[in-house]
Amino acid sequence: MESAAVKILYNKEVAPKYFKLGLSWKTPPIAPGHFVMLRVSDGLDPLLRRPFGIYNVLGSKGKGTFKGNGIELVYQVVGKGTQILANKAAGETINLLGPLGNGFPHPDGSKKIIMIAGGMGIVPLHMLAKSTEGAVLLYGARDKKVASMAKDFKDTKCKVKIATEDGSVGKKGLVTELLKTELKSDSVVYACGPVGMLKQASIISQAAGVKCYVSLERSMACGIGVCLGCAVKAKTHNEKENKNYRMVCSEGPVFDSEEIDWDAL
Amino acid sequence: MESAAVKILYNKEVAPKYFKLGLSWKTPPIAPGHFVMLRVSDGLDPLLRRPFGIYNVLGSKGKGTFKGNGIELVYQVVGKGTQILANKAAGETINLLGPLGNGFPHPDGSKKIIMIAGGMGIVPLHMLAKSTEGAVLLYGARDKKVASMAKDFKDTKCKVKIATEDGSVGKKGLVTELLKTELKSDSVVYACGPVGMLKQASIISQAAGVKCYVSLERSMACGIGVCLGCAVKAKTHNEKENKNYRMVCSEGPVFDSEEIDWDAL
Amino acid sequence: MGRTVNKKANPKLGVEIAGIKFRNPVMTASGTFGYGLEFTPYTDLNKLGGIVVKGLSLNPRQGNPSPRIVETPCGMLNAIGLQNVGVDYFIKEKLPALRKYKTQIIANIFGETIEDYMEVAKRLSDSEGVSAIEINISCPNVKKGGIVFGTDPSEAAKVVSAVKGSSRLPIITKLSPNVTDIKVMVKAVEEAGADAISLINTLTGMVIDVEKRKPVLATITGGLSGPAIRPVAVRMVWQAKQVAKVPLIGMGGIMNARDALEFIIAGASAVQVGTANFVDPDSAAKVADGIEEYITRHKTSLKDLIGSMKVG
Amino acid sequence: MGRTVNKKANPKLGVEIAGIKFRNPVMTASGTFGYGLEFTPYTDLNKLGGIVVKGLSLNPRQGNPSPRIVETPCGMLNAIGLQNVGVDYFIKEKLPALRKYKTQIIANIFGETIEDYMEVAKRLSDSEGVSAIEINISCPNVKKGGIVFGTDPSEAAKVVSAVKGSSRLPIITKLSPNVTDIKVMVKAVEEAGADAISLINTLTGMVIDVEKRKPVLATITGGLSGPAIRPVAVRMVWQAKQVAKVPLIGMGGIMNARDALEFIIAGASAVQVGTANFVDPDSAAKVADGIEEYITRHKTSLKDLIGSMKVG
Ligand SMILES: Cc1cc2nc3c(=O)[nH]c(=O)nc-3n(C[C@H](O)[C@H](O)[C@H](O)COP(=O)(O)OP(=O)(O)OC[C@H]3O[C@@H](n4cnc5c(N)ncnc54)[C@H](O)[C@@H]3O)c2cc1C
Ligand SMILES: Cc1cc2nc3c(=O)[nH]c(=O)nc-3n(C[C@H](O)[C@H](O)[C@H](O)COP(=O)(O)OP(=O)(O)OC[C@H]3O[C@@H](n4cnc5c(N)ncnc54)[C@H](O)[C@@H]3O)c2cc1C
Ligand SMILES: Cc1cc2nc3c(=O)[nH]c(=O)nc-3n(C[C@H](O)[C@H](O)[C@H](O)COP(=O)(O)O)c2cc1C
Ligand SMILES: Cc1cc2nc3c(=O)[nH]c(=O)nc-3n(C[C@H](O)[C@H](O)[C@H](O)COP(=O)(O)O)c2cc1C
Ligand code: FES
Ligand code: FES
Repeated sequence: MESAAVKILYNKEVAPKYFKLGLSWKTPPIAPGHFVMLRVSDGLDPLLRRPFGIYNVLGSKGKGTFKGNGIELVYQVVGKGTQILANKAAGETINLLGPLGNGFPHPDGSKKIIMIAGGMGIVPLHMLAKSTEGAVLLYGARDKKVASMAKDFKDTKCKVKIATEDGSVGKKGLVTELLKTELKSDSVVYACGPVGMLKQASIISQAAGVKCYVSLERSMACGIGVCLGCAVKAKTHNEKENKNYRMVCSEGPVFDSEEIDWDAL
Repeated sequence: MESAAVKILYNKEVAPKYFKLGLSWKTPPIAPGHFVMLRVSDGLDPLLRRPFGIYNVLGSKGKGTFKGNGIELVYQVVGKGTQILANKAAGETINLLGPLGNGFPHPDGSKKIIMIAGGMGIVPLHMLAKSTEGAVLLYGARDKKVASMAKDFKDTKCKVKIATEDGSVGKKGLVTELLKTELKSDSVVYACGPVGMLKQASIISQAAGVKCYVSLERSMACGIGVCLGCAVKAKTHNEKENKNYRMVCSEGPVFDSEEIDWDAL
Repeated sequence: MGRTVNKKANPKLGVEIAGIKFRNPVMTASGTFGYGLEFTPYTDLNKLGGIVVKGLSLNPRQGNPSPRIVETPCGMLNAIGLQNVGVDYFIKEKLPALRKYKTQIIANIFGETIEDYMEVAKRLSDSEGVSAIEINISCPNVKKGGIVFGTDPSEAAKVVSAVKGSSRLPIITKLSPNVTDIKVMVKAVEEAGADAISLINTLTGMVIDVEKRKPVLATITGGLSGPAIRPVAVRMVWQAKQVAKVPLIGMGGIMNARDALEFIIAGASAVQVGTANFVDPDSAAKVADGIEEYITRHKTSLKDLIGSMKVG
Repeated sequence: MGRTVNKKANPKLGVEIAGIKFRNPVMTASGTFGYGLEFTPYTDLNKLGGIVVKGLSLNPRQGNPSPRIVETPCGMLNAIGLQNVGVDYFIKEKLPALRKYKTQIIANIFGETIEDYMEVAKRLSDSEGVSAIEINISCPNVKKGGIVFGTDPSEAAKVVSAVKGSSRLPIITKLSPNVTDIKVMVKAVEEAGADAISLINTLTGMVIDVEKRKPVLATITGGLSGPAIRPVAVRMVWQAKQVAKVPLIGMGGIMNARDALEFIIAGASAVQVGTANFVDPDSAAKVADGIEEYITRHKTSLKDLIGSMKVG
């Protein structure tokens, strides 16, 4: 965990409003599911850092955890912070805090891995795919252009099945429909994407008696567990600290889906 | 007067922290002394526009007033707004409000024109120099690098005498010392620069019974006379509107130096 | 945001407040739009629901020494000191040109004594073209040793009922945010006869030049406006709405239609755009266009939006 | 801004408040620095004058439902609901590691009844390593039907004297800015026995999601912090200084040394850095370095700077 000013290697639009951002950074060990917080502006507006998952560790061939000389992020322009980010050019520096959070529990090899991603949820799963074998990725994308990101999985040993909202590639409809057909009793599910999708994935998995890990998103101020802003309600009570809430930044972003009180989300 | 999104033609550092900014703009008629307000950021911080004098009207050979297809500004990086401006590149657009204010009263030819500039005060005088003949510019600059801007006056019919703080070019010391030697009873003085210099120029001119016009700077919010923020105290009372204050943006920035209550500045 | 051309008022955008019909709920805030005419090179005054002119006093006022403004993070402080041309000059020199526009003209007034307020209100009532009076009570009461009318409910009520008694025009009372409980102020001025309530005026603040170790403003403190204060302003409008029976006009940091909609959804029947006019002199018209676009997109009307915030 | 390496405290930077010696006037604000230890990967705790820990209550608290935070122009709203581990857990699990650092540890406390406040204060006094107690009075008094201790001078005074009576530690009282006249609050808590006063806590604000027509925060309103509120905070510290006899600790939107110096020049003996810790976890240490640089450059001392604002 460190706070560092890092250089932008590239910042290119790979699909409309989707950017790949390469950052030069001699990384500490990074696990799939870790994220970073970027300060998109040196000014006071926007004031807070923005959280982004890690898509790739550059110059590393690690497994489980990765150490490299850079990272690659993928982000979608949705508001003013990501818009400012999109305007940055190679060579500029940006301040980064990370790696943050807890990654996905590393699969022990005994189960069949199903990854399910919605939209930007593909980001941490790409790292996971790189450190596992024989997994399948179910990828729900808005359209063909976004779905084209799946080609990045060619360098992983992972099969990809796509669902698009408009039916332009793969199955037309929701990616959770793919999960229903794919799920076996010896599966383990790793999910990242919009809350609605995660909740569905959780219900489907629990019904099948299968473990499902979800990576959650929440508005964040600090990213390091101190502001207590990114709370999600848990079903289980933490006895030691006597609390019902979990901090997504420091106790997550990956949780066992059974731990989460989905109705409170 | 208009509010327009204009394209940056160039934005180059001509001396350390001094930039020339070319803007593509089909201008309304512009007189020497007019200024524009630029919105340096689309975001909320900095919130207010920043005022800048007009150094050149591009593609115009007018006299008195100028109409062209662009303007050139010269600015010094002094704070966060000008720093953001310095980071902009050719091709980007920027929002401009202008031309604003009242220019210098056009010399009627009966008097010997002395222009006196301190630092950035050279900006509006450059325009004035272009529309007059036989004038002399007394230019007080920090050092040689800044003083080098005087070469821009080669295309005007105007003699330049320089004073630098460090003595690296011209006379070492204050430019107001040059004024003392230059001033004749048939002179008229046009001054722009730091308040201290303007006050001195005003005192020297008044002692010699010579008219002195000064271009003032003041923090501005609106630039169009409505916020009443840029007030300076006048010596004379405006009977019609029953007021002692003058708005630098709409009633100035050029004033007859006798009108100003220098002790209140 | 798409601009629409000047056209007949959209009935879904209209609103009636204190008997005045506004073609849309967007006005410009006092002190930020001069006397309106200064903006004709940059915007179409006919696109505005209303124009609230710079605060008027009985006699012309010189205002405060300079510096009077300073920028702050996402905001600005002003200490103009209510410089103005005086009510008579306004009626004679500004009003005739202003009333030619299809927009409601609201005169913002202030005084240092209750008698001042009454006299200004009387003169405005006798003139033609003013639709309503907005009372600025954020002024020190010189007779009461300088306590501010606007932070004392009983003093505020006195001003309101005195003005109400001196004028045939609808009275909007503009509240100061520098109070512990805005609801108390709302009730006080409502009972005193306010036909509508506008809020918020500026929050008191200051900036120090640390190199000189002096306040930047000549008057030490000034009024904070701009987007920095918007969360406080929206909160106060929402609180006011819990108790108010008269319509509310919300303001504080509105830069665009989204911001304005926060106030309307919180309970304001109309909004005022202030500091944004300095950043973009066409702001208020753009806000009106943006609200219209929202109303069309959501197939709703202004009436249905006012106070429509769902809780829980 | 140049960073200095960890070294012996500069005597010109030291300050004594309520008998506690701070190596420099920079502390971290409650609720923005956790229990301090979370920041060790990013900053050197030994560079801080003090650490004010997250507000502690008698029993652990769950806090509010989510969403709890939202960004605003140059600021943020929070409605954490004072989630915390409880005073006993803090003393047992956090304090032992924390007191190893060369920085003063201040425990921020709150309660829903006066008895709660007293009991928390008592347990902290009995433990080792806490230098002072900061009382957060911006909490609703459940026994008094939810009125906020911090906006009623007599309720605030009751809390302060009760805590004072239950503890041998110096008492800092932290004031809410949501009041008409901060001077009244200053006098009330000072007379009740406060050894120092810190200000300001957050301004109440709200943000509405206009597409959903719902408040963004689950609790509707939250507390506004960050640079947006700095002009209000500096003004209140300056006003407080007019009447305060005890030392003041200023905060609200401090992002760098220049900002901190505004508070000191206005009258604060020390400052707290809050929201800035989220933007840069090394902020507070950088503020301390910057103040030292200023003091060296101006050949002055902290003591001479406090309240040194020249007027006129
Ligand atoms: C752990 C984590 C990992 C993420 N990884 C990625 C990623 O790899 N790629 C990607 O494109 N996006 C990712 N996001 C979402 C991303 O942080 C938001 O899209 C971004 O903060 C929006 O900023 P903005 O200024 O453009 O939008 P605005 O809407 O202007 O942001 C306003 C505020 O809302 C918050 N916010 C808005 N949307 C979200 C969101 N979905 N999640 C959290 N906070 C939000 C912002 O932080 C900010 O405080 C991640 C979020 C989290 C919490
Ligand atoms: C009529 C006029 C013409 C000007 N022409 C030029 C020019 O041609 N070239 C040039 O380099 N500068 C010029 N200036 C000064 C220029 O506007 C300021 O240097 C600039 O606004 C500083 O902005 P900043 O954000 O970098 O500095 P900051 O210090 O961060 O600005 C903070 C605030 O102070 C105000 N401010 C700071 N310094 C000045 C100043 N000297 N005058 C007015 N406001 C100030 C800013 O507008 C802003 O509101 C002119 C000013 C005026 C009033
Ligand atoms: C420069 C300036 C002058 C103002 N003058 C007045 C005034 O004369 N009367 C008044 O009631 N309010 C006055 N105000 C307050 C505004 O009308 C408005 O209440 C406040 O600025 C908040 O809105 P905003 O954040 O959109 O600017 C003034 C505000 C500014 C910035
Ligand atoms: C997320 C968050 C949590 C806070 N929690 C507390 C708290 O527990 N007790 C308290 O007295 N103040 C609390 N505060 C208020 C801060 O200590 C401080 O008074 C306020 O944020 C203003 O300073 P700033 O603008 O530098 O953040 C909290 C502030 C934030 C942003
Ligand atoms: S973002 Fe601050 S605790 Fe998670
Ligand atoms: S800047 Fe607004 S009146 Fe001059």
